[in-house]
Amino acid sequence: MIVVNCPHCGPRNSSDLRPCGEVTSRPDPATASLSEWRTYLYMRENPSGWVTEAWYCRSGCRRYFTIERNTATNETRRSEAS
Amino acid sequence: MARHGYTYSAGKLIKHGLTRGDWPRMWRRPEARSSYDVVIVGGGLHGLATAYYLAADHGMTNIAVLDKGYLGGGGSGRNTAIVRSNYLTPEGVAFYDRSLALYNSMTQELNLNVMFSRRGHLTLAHTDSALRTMHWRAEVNKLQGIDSSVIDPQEVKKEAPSLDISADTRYPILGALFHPPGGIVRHDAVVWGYARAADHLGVHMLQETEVLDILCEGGEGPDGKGTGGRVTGVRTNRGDISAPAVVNCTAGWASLISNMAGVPLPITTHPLQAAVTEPCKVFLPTVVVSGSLHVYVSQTDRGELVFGASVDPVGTYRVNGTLEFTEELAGHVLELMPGISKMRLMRQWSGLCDMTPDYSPVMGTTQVDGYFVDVGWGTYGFKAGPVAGETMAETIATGRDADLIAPFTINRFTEGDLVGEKGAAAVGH
Amino acid sequence: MTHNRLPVRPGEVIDRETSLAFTWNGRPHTGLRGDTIASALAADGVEVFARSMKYKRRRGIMTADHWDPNLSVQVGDEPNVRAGSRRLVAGMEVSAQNVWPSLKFDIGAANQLVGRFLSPGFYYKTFMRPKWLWHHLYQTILRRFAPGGRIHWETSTHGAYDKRYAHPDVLVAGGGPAGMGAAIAAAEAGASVMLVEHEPELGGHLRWGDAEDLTALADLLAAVQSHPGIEVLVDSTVTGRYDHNWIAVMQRSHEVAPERLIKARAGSLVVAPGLIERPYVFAGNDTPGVMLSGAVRRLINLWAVKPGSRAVVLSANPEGDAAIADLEAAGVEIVAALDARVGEDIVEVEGRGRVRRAVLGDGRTVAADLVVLGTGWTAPTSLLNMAGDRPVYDPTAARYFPNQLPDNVLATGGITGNGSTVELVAHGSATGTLAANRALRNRHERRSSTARARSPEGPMPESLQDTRVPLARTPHPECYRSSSHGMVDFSEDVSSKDLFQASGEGFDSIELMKRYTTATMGPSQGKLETVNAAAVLAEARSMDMVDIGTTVWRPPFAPISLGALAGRIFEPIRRSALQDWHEAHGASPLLAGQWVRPDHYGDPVGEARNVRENVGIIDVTPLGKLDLRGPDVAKLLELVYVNRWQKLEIGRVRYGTMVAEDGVVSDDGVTGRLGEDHYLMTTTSSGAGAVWEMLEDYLQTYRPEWNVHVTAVTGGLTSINVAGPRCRDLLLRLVEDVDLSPEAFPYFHVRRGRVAGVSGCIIWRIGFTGELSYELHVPSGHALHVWESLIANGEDLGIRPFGVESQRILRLEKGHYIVGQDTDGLTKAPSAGLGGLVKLDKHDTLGLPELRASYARTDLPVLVAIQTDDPEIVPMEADQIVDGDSNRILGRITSSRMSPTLGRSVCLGQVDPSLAAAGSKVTILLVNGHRVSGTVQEHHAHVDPEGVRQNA
Amino acid sequence: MPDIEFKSPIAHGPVSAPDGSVSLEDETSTTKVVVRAATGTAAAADLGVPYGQSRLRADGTLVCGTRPGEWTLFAAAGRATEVAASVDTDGFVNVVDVTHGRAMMRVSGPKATAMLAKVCDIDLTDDMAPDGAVFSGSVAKVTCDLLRSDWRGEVSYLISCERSFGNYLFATLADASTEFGAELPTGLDIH
Ligand SMILES: Cc1cc2nc3c(=O)[nH]c(=O)nc-3n(C[C@H](O)[C@H](O)[C@H](O)COP(=O)(O)OP(=O)(O)OC[C@H]3O[C@@H](n4cnc5c(N)ncnc54)[C@H](O)[C@@H]3O)c2cc1C
Ligand SMILES: NC(=O)c1ccc[n+]([C@@H]2O[C@H](COP(=O)([O-])OP(=O)(O)OC[C@H]3O[C@@H](n4cnc5c(N)ncnc54)[C@H](O)[C@@H]3O)[C@@H](O)[C@H]2O)c1
Ligand SMILES: Cc1cc2nc3c(=O)[nH]c(=O)nc-3n(C[C@H](O)[C@H](O)[C@H](O)COP(=O)(O)O)c2cc1C
Ligand SMILES: [Zn+2]
Repeated sequence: MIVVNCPHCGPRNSSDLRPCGEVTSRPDPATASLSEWRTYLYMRENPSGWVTEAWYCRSGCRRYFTIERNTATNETRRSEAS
Repeated sequence: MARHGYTYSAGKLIKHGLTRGDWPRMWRRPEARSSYDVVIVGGGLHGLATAYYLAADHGMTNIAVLDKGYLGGGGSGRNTAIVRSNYLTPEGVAFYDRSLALYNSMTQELNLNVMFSRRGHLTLAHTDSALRTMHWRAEVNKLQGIDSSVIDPQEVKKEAPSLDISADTRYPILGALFHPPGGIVRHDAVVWGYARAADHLGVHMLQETEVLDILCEGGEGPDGKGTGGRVTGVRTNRGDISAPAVVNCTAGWASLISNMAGVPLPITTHPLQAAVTEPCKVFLPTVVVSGSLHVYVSQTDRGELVFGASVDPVGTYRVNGTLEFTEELAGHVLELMPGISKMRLMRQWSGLCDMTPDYSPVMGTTQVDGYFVDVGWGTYGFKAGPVAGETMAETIATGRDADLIAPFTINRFTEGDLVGEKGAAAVGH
Repeated sequence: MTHNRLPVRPGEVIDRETSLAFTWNGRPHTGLRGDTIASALAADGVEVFARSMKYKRRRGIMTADHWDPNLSVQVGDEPNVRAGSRRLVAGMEVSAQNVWPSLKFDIGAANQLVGRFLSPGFYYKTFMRPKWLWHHLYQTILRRFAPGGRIHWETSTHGAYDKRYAHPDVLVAGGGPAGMGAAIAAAEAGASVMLVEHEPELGGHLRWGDAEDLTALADLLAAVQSHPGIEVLVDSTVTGRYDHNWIAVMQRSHEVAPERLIKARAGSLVVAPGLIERPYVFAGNDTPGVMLSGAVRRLINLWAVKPGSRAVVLSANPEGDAAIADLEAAGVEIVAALDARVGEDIVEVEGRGRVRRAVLGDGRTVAADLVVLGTGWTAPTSLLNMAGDRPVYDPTAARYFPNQLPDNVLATGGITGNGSTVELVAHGSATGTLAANRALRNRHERRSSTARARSPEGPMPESLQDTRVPLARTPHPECYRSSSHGMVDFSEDVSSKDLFQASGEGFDSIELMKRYTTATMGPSQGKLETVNAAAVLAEARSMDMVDIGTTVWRPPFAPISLGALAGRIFEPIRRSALQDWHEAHGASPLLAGQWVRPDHYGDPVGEARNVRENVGIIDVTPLGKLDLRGPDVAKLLELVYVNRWQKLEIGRVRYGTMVAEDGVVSDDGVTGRLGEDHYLMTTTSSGAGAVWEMLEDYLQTYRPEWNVHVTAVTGGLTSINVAGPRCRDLLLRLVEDVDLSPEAFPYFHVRRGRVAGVSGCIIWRIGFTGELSYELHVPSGHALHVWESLIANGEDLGIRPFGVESQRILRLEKGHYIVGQDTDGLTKAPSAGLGGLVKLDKHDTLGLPELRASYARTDLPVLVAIQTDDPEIVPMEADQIVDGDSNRILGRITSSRMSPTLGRSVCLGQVDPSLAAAGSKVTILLVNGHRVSGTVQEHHAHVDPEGVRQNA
Repeated sequence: MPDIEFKSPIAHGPVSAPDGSVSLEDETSTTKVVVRAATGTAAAADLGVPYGQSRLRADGTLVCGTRPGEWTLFAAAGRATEVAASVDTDGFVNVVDVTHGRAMMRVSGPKATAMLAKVCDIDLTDDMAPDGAVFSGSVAKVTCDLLRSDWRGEVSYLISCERSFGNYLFATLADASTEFGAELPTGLDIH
């Protein structure tokens, strides 16, 4: 059970939150080509190392925010409200 | 020609027992060559099976299988070893059925007892909708000639007496999908069987050899990688190796390797955990799976219960496991079998799973010439190892995607249709 | 009787006044309070406790503690109990495991004769032909040999297990002198401390030490006990260290539960587990009577048990030497005291049920019944490995040492080096201070970053430097294997010879060797065998131990029962405000997700018919309900639904379908506009949580400039659907301030008013049943009153409650699909028949690219209504639609029921587009193998496609 | 509608240990009003407590900063309209009465914290959750809002959850209290 630092609530057990995966940038749905859109939907960097990811503070403040987490060690740093 | 080395038999056991003579090596520790016709990255079941079928079926023997650790040290050495073919989609069924057929003859083909225990596979339904999905699977299976049917709680009890089938539990057992040909295989033996046979056919297995980069030319990305490029070799911790064909069989690490070739993948890496109890006298005859409770359990011939679950929600490359996994697992197992609360958990571990959005693999050729993928095996790649090896070998030898893997190529994520196994996503193994 | 019990020992833990009767293999025995099962039996002269797994060799006490591989016994219905550590309780029924027919005479012992053929992995090399025999015979026989005790699943139940959380600043694993020193110092520094000791008493090795040790222990104990900041848990084990110092502690013999799991988030973890003594490999090293020095010292000093009468001792360290002194004090004759430090050795032990002779390194053979080994230590680095450390082998000290630890994990005591008690306590103290400092800094940080916390007083404490003087690494001979082969893994029956063979066959890395031979894979998980296995491999490959590495330690450090891991099983159940009423009125419960709700009240078909004929009421509270307020709600609705919402007028309700970003139909429901900036959205019951989170996601991350507040009101509004031709008559009697006439309140409109005297109700005219119906959303505290008023006032109108099953029938008659049943994980909008609803020219729908793509396709399956040509045949849901007589699949039935209204079966199904046109003939494969024909209908609705009834 | 009884989802009377170490009472009828107010609004300023903290207003209303930009106001039963009216709704401010939507119970006594430690993973030591602290978390797998609100000189917590979970949560807390001597009312079923 890792600890995730919510920028509003402080450190929380990860079971109180929902991981939303690595942060990707959503193209404009009105203009995106299908292949751009699917790249956004499906393709992931999936690095072993530092990654910026989104979390939802489900049992706490109900805010979405981002943190950086090292997927090789599960260390975390810098959390930011979105 | 024999497809394996030194022939094992009961007679040989007696001979070696009497003479106390040494057994021959199952595989060598060869010196690496500077170039191979095919370099396979990943010495798990998939990499080794691919090498074996390339050599045995296509006569290609100048092959190296590279692994950063020991043979089978990835998912192949950590899985709950459940095999079955009762999938939901016709594509899935055809594919896994071929794999089961290969498992059936494997002991004899490889002359190594992989201890395929066809003990029957039960997928429990606790809700009406789960029962409906079971029925859906059973009907698709029957149409494909697969032995699979929905059975009622009394019949479930007959197959696995320790299950609690009373109706007033939180997760009552309303029925199950019963698949008699399913079962478990001694996972390590499969890895060793392919390794031994591949070694015998001339394949080099280079352990403790880590791929650090894939060398490419002509592609649109940096360093000649990416779409339109061509593979020229790999860089490893022990030096460069050139090869016109490089195969990514690295499962949980698949994205890292593929990113080296400039081919992004629709994959996220999540740990899947497993655990064993201390041994007990055998009481559980079948494989029992509950999708809604995320439990997979079977009892080995040594008496331990082997448990699996579903992947961890947090993606990571770290495999040290979590306490929650064991807590939830135990809670759910005891919902199913309240009488075993005094059994003790002895070890937990985890492995990395390369999860795709549609619970189906990514296989075959890619936008980079000579770079092949056999990845996205998620939580179900053990049962598919033999057929994946066979079809990948065909694909590499011919340069064309084999028929059986056509639904699984990477193009489906940009052009076509995802595979429908997600419909039965609740049953991962 | 207790012929091996010694006179009183100064440190004994037995209560000589209280004797406890128990049975061993059915025969009566007695022990004393404070005895373990093993010490009581040993005192009574029992020498053989078990048979080994493969060769069924007789086994006796070897380490006399929890890790003793030879002391697993069955106690009542509990298998694999560690007789070396389990305290005796009166009335225990103890028996030997893994024996047949008895411990004394075991048929399986014949395996010893064929042992030479059962080399490692022998099963991989045989049982291959004939093929069919494997399945039927070989496997059945192999399974018989499974070791371990018996689980009585028929009669055992999940007992009273329990769990709790804890948040200590410093958690100390191990209550020896180092651990106690650490706990005291950490508490002195102001930290809250949890001190966990595996054994029933604090003290570690001091407990079986000399007078000086016992004095030191008494002082430490007094200091620990007097400190209010230290919570002491004995008979408890730290079983795992997980990420971010999430620590599992198994507390045994707690009054509320046999085992209780404590989950602690510790600021710092101090690992002070001491050392585990390791066996020595030589022929016959598993004969009963071969014991490690710690075992004899524990037996003598803790339980006053004389372990034998004539002993050979092989010592490589001061503890081994101390054993000689203890043995002498206990009246055991020392027939040979061998010093491994000067190369003296033991080569072989003879004897079956008990040691008879020992062959020494110098060739002498001596008669003895006890062989004591003080040959070295294994560092139990398990918890450190779990923290990411890879301990390193030091050939000088002949054991592994910690290498690189994260800041929040600190090691102290024997695991880090050797020292006198004073030095150990000093090292522990310094470690405790450091651990406290780091934990208090962490607490300071948490207090400043946590909104609810009291802000920390004063500045962050300065970070202490690690100035600890490391404990010495006293030289120790590398005693692993004598010149003969012997057991390495006692629970798996793996010998050093087996390991040589495996290495020669190519299993020449420690991990492959482990998996091929199963060494370190038994219940002791390498605690006794890891180092010897590595040493033997190093020898076989002529390599340095340093380069061999070890297998990986994984949790749990000591096995944990499934019951304790499960604890109390929390399964939240949601109940509507009416559920008590339903239960009191014969409702058959249906568990749907977390909700319990009425499936029916005994007669689902009659209940459904009554809705068509009179009036029925159903509790639909589990529908997800979200209160949406703000000027930008309409924009949000446009974003999440596929249809248009900008022009929804106040007082109107609209149906909407949600499509995820990948174009797959994800949820549906109706949303009504209650006021200028106020809407009420409903979702499916199972989708409620996900939709709420999705709305928050879009509002917080995609359109943060929009002003919308979302409040979940599912349970706060009890939802009652009143349906049937006479429902308006009923509501006219109860609704006070709303004009219910069809003109004033038409279909798909919403009003607010008083129902049965309850104000604040929301009433909308919609329904799943296809009948004239109103859905009431009533403040839940008053819902029962409204429901009972409806029942009372509807009596003469023929009112009956109905449940989920009747609703399923009715909605299917009406052709309404259910997301997740009639659609699946890949169903796109056009397949669901959303046709005209979807607006592809909308610019702010997140599924847009996929929606467009799916509408451009002609090959997607289509949801249609189907009727079997034989009206009596009711296909099963998920029956396949096939191509004539072939096995080609062209679709499937997704919903199917006998329609009471039409007196025939009705279905929905997904079919290939070639079969989608009205009038198409389909072939349905029934579960009995018959193929029957059916016809695709023009409308999804089988009943009242024009909507006359619902619009009435 | 004074004649219509307000029904709590909790079907059981108070539970307590004879020695008073822990007690559990249903307080669902308490008025509960949620206010959402954007920063800069008069309401946000008036309410005055930041997320995580609480204060007792002069009118007897307990104002809790339940989330960033969100407050929950507790008052005696039947005061919802009055409490809602007390909020200045100028700007982007919304007020929702959740009295019917949330079950509420009070746990108090010297063992209250120890009892909660069996079902809630949040650090409840005085530093981390002092009197007046407001927080949310999972209690026996149900998401709850909690308020440490010492009462009559005793440690005490107000716990509220979605109404439909109320009965389950109460029964589960009662069960957790048995370790400290609490006696379960007859018929109390944990599920
Ligand atoms: C706990 C668990 C339970 C499972 N249960 C089942 C089950 O019951 N049934 C089932 O069918 N499937 C199951 N699976 C899934 C299955 O184990 C995998 O899909 C399968 O083993 C994948 O095999 P592989 O050969 O592709 O990969 P792996 O066996 O993972 O091999 C990949 C290899 O690549 C190597 N590698 C990685 N990076 C590099 C590099 N840079 N250079 C060199 N080598 C590299 C790794 O060392 C590794 O040995 C389970 C998985 C887990 C983790
Ligand atoms: N172990 C011996 O038999 C022994 C005997 C004499 C001297 N010594 C010396 O004493 C030193 C060791 O002193 P120390 O204070 O470090 O250790 P210790 O052996 O005195 O005490 C360690 C304690 O930790 C407990 N423990 C281990 N793992 C645990 C876990 N996961 N959870 C809870 N408890 C756990 C053990 O039961 C033991 O009581 C070493 O230098 C050693 O050479 C050891
Ligand atoms: C099917 C199966 C059965 C296993 N049985 C045991 C066992 O009986 N004892 C044991 O110690 N480990 C057992 N393991 C786990 C391995 O020891 C090991 O944890 C696993 O291969 C992962 O490797 P690692 O822990 O070295 O990372 C088993 C693993 C699998 C896949
Ligand atoms: Zn938060």
